[in-house]
Amino acid sequence: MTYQVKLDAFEGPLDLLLHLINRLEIDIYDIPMAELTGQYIEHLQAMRVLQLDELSEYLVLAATLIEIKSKMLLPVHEGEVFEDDYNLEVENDPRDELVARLIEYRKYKEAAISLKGSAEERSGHFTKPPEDLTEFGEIVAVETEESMNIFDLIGAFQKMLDRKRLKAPLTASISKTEVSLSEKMDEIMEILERGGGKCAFHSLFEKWETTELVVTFLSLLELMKRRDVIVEQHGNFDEMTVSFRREDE
Amino acid sequence: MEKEDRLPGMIESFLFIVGDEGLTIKQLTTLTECEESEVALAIDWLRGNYEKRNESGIELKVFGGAYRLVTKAEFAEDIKRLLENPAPKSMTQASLEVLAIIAYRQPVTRVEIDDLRGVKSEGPVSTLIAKGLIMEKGRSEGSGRAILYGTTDLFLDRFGLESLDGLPPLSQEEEGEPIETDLFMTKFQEAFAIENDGGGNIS
Amino acid sequence: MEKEDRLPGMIESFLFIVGDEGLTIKQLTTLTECEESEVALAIDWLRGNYEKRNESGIELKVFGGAYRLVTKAEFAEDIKRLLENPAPKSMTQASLEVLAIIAYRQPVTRVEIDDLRGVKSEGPVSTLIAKGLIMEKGRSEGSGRAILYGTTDLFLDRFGLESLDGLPPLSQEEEGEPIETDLFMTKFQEAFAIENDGGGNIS
Repeated sequence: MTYQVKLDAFEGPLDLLLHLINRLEIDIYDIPMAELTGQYIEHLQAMRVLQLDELSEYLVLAATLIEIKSKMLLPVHEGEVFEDDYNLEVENDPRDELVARLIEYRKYKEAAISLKGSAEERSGHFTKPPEDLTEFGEIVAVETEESMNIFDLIGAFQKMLDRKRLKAPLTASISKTEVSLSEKMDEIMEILERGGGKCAFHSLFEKWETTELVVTFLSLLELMKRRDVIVEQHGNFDEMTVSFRREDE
Repeated sequence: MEKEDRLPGMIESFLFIVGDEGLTIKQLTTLTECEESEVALAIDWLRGNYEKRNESGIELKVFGGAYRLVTKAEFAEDIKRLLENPAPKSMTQASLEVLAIIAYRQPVTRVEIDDLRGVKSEGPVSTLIAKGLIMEKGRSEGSGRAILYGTTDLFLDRFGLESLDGLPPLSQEEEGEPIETDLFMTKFQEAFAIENDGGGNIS
Repeated sequence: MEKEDRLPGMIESFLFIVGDEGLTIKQLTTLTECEESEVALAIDWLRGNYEKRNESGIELKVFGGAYRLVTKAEFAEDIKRLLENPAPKSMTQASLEVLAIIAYRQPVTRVEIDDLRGVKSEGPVSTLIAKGLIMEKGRSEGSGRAILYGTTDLFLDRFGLESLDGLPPLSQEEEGEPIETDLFMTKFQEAFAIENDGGGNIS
């Protein structure tokens, strides 16, 4: 049976084994070792693409499977069994340890799926960045216990990046739809028109939004490049003025 | 009496100000200068009120012990549409597995995680640290003094859990096939089918 | 019809998320994909509702054409307590955020920190200096000659680090993708640098 598997879809040998058990509709509590071992090794052969160190982990389990299989093939010689060992012999199925491992692993695999679900649900609830409290007064420097560690630091940083992710695109998407470079250039020309051909440099930058400031500035540079406007400053700290470029210049 | 009347509004204003930081009931008790029981009552009242006003866009939730105001899930799609940014990449299966093991077994060493999964978990562990979801919680008693890992408050927040007690119980093995397993296997096969059709990566 | 019913809640959730920046009616019209008249109606309804619920801690206001959710004036005094409180988590969080930015991005100016966080970081920066965790590490090349901050040896000591190389790496995602605003700021600064070479001071 040829079965195309994308092997990197497996998280490890136990994962592969669980997959096989499911596909072959095997009862996990009564694994036919010969069949499973055969299938497992067949898959390993297709796995040559894997890196060596990854492969080694798969090989370790292959060895375990073969060991279990051979133990099960060994005939139980009645004579060699001590009477009081009888119960032990029954309980000591060579597969027990493997089954226990698989079941334990499967528990966490399921838990991982449920965790993923809760993360998705949580991501549907958005919140807001903390308000800037400076308008309420000076923030008192608070002495905190110095029990913080590097992991608190990482947590704080991650949280901030999240917040940024939430905030930046929001303002960007709004300004993107509202101000393009060419629109802004037209707007600047209009302002100049209204101001009798000139205006103060800073008056163009009264909007507070970063992206809009940038667009305004880039528009201005573009207008200067096209020689539509000129920016002048007389003294070192004088107000700069933007004006139409005169024809005779 | 008058103070009590103001309490829900005061709490609401505090929660609004701190936004995604949230506030614990202890912090709220200090800030409102009220009894913890009064605060708890006011929170319940607020929470109930948000639920009742079903035209409301926000609600009160508690994640990792911190109360916060959040938008209602029903507006998630609208908000995502306006955010326009790709949602942060969802975690890989490997990271989720490691995270699940740490969440349920903490404190736990990397060797134990490796053993449970049957593969090395170095990569996922450092990814989880970088994401602020797990942290060092001391060292084991053994000779190796191996690092013990546990989950962070950020983990609780990110996964919408009130506390670690809020983790769903691990499936109990019963005789006969547990339903969850089927569900899990179905999901896995679906993923697999997609994988086979599309040829893309599952990660 | 159903869309209309959802409109006030949707607007409320939008206004909640944008916080102190607020949204104009034009932006809300675009975002909700509704008619301006519908939006105006929904806003009126929302506003009336906030007024009616006099136990509410927040209300809807218009400043400079932008609608914003704000806390009610009657809680201003209480909110001040948020500034003085011995250990509100948010204050610690702010300091930690700033410290993390400085640790990972040093040397870094306060403007860069503000920009990354989207809020002013004056308070946390001076707290961190007072605690001896960060210090001035020179001045930036730019026109403003802004102070560059870096971490101190005490920082390494407090956080149990041998050297800065001992900082765990942040997840690659973050490193790889430049945040949009950063890109803009870079462009902005480049543009400014050009301007400066040619002309006088911009301030």
